[in-house]
Amino acid sequence: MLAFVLTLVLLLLVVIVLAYAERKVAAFMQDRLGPTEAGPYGSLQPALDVLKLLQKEDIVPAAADKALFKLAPILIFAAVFAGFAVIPFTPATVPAGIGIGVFYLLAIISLDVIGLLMAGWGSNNKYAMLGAMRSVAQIVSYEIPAGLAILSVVMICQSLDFQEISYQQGALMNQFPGMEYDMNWLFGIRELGINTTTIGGITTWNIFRAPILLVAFVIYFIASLAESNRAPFDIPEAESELVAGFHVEYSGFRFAVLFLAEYSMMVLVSLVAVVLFLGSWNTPLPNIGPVSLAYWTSGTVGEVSGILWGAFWLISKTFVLLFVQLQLRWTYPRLRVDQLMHLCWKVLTPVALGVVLIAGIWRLLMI
Amino acid sequence: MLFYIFAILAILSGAFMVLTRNLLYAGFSLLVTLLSLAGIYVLLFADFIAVTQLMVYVGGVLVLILFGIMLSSRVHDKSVLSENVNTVWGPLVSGLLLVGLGYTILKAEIASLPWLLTADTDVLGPQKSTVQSIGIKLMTDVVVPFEVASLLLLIALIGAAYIATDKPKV
Amino acid sequence: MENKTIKHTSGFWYVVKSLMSGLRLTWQHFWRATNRRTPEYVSDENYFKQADGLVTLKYPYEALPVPDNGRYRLHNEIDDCIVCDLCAKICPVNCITIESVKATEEIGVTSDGTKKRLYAPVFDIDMAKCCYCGLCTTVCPTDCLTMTPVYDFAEVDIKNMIYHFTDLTPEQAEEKKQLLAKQQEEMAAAKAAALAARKQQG
Amino acid sequence: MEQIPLEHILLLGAVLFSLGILAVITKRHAVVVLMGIELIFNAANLNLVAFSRYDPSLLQGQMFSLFVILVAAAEAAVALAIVLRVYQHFKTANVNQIVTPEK
Repeated sequence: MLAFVLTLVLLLLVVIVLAYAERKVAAFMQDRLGPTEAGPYGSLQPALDVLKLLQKEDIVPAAADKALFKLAPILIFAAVFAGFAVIPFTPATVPAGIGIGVFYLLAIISLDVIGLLMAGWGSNNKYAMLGAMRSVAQIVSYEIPAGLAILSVVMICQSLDFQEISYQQGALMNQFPGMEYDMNWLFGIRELGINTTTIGGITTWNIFRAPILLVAFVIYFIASLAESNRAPFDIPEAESELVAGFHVEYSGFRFAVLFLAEYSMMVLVSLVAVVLFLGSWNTPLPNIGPVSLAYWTSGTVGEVSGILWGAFWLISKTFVLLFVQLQLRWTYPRLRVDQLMHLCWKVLTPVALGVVLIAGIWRLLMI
Repeated sequence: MLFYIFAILAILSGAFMVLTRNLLYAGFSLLVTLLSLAGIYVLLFADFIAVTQLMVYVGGVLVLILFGIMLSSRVHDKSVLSENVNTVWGPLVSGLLLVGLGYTILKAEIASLPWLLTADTDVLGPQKSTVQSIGIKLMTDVVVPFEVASLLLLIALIGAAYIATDKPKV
Repeated sequence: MENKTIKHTSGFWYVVKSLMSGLRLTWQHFWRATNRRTPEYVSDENYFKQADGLVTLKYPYEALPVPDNGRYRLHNEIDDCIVCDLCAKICPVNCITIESVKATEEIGVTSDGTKKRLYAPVFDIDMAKCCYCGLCTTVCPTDCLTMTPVYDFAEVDIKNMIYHFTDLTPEQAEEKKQLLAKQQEEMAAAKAAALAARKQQG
Repeated sequence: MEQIPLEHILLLGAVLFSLGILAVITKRHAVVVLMGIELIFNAANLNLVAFSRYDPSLLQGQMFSLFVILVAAAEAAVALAIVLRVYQHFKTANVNQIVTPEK
């Protein structure tokens, strides 16, 4: 219960910061100022936006399917929020450390799809319906390259547990129960004979200890943009053609929940990318001889220092990825539907299959 | 106890699925049934099966079904409503089935079967998960069914794509 | 113009390069966001040298200066107005309403020496209707109707967009009207008396 | 953890199975019939998983149910493709109205 509340509060904070960052980053990239009035540099703007949404009238269209319309935002948010349960935030804290976390995460995200269909149908609006259909088609399609990219990580790490994968990517590896004698080699190739187990830092991140995962990371990142309906894959809510996609009819509190779910999805996919590819809560600084930067910037597992350092690294890496998402939104034009499907099925999926194959071979080099 | 909550939820939503005339409601109540069954699988120490249930049924089959409903009914008239037929002997047959099955199950006194009493029920073992043993079994004992299943999936994929494609009229 | 054929290049590295160049562009703009445009007059030598950085001005606090001879809101200097009604006649959108009352004697002299013989109990300009053509200022014989550089005069109530320029209170206007009526009565009486006197003579 | 009595699980499976049969018999829309079949699959799966608890080293029930889920997915995909095709041809997905007119 405590984990639930903590995660929810943390998520709300991150989403509010993200909503502010989105407006500011968008403004700066377009040579504008962004919000300036509410609070210093407009920093209270997202909080006020939320307050405004909560005060607004909750409109349920007369022709809508009332039950489905009301249930959908809750289902969408619940599906996304359930995904956070398996994310390890620090070396010692993970809300629900289940052994098949990665698989669970992939499954729970697909629940989101049902909520989208529910919202689209319940609104009884052609734009909402079209938006929901597009959104679902897109998410279901892009789950495949994303799943294959994650699969290659799982093959390298030999685990479906997020926390175990996290420990493998740092100097604290041997402190995880069951991995006391495991070792990391430079680029994962044992033949090179360079042991990086105690060097840690960036040299043990997944994209570094098995460089093929860099390709997997790019594939996952592109697919995750599509899964969270972000530009340039935002055809489900293409303003110029569909008004707002599946959430056209929503207002007030329900819209706030949908908005929260959308931003939570962005945070979630970035968190997963960080945990699986970019070293999770591990520090990027390696130990160099007597200068043990990695240990100095990791704290002690289970103590306050370890929690703070872990959370700091995880959240800062996540925000770097989120910034890239925002930048992509203001850089690239929206893809057409056929281009979207072409990219998914004819480019990303075959490449991801190749990556899975190479990752399997790479794993053989690692032992 | 958690199991009974899930069981009641599954039965109620299953019953609602059968009783409701709205196809969409039937689909969404099937969702609740599938989710509560996934919960029961977790309670039965089958975490991998539970997540697979979520992944395949909820993320795949149910989405397909909902798409099927939406594509095979006109949105703006009442065709998401469907009539019931065989309202007399349908419930009769299934009721008789239920009574027969229930009678058999209760009469069989399964709990006192000798091989069940001696069976070891520590499924999870030290790894706290069935993933490892399922993975090993997929690559050893059941590798032939596994490969055949992948072939079946491929055939189903091609077949479904072929059937659903609009063929140019000759 | 030179007829250049567009070269369609493709290939993996070309795609990567073009994607990267897009990112570089937005990044550059983001990076230069510390610079801001300064609210400078167009004749300032810095005006055209601010290609980079944020272009937004926080309007109520900062604004680009307008020229001294800017022609926006109308203003009537009622002391100089001889209530000739020319502006109301030429106005293409009829936004000027003038009523006049003859004065009983000369009221005064405008700043350019014209004699004023009319009171203006009503001199209204509806700025909500005004199309800023400036015709009224050209025809004004005493140059009392001018356009000022004030451009920010938005109002919540559209009735406040009607500007009243008269210097008479309603009571004063009534008084002047009665004076005029009295004078005209007297004049009519005098006229009638004169007519009667002439008849007697003739 | 407390053991769930096996009978209760089997009874739940029986109830879901009869509900599935009921849906298949009484419903006229092809997709709902398909949903009833899915319910029957799930009832069977539940039994398999329940018995698999007593087979910790082999997990045969879980393996079997894994394949059942897999086959159900394949079956649903093909069945829905057929339903769509039928709908395009007959302009209805009602199983009772799908009759080829005799010439």
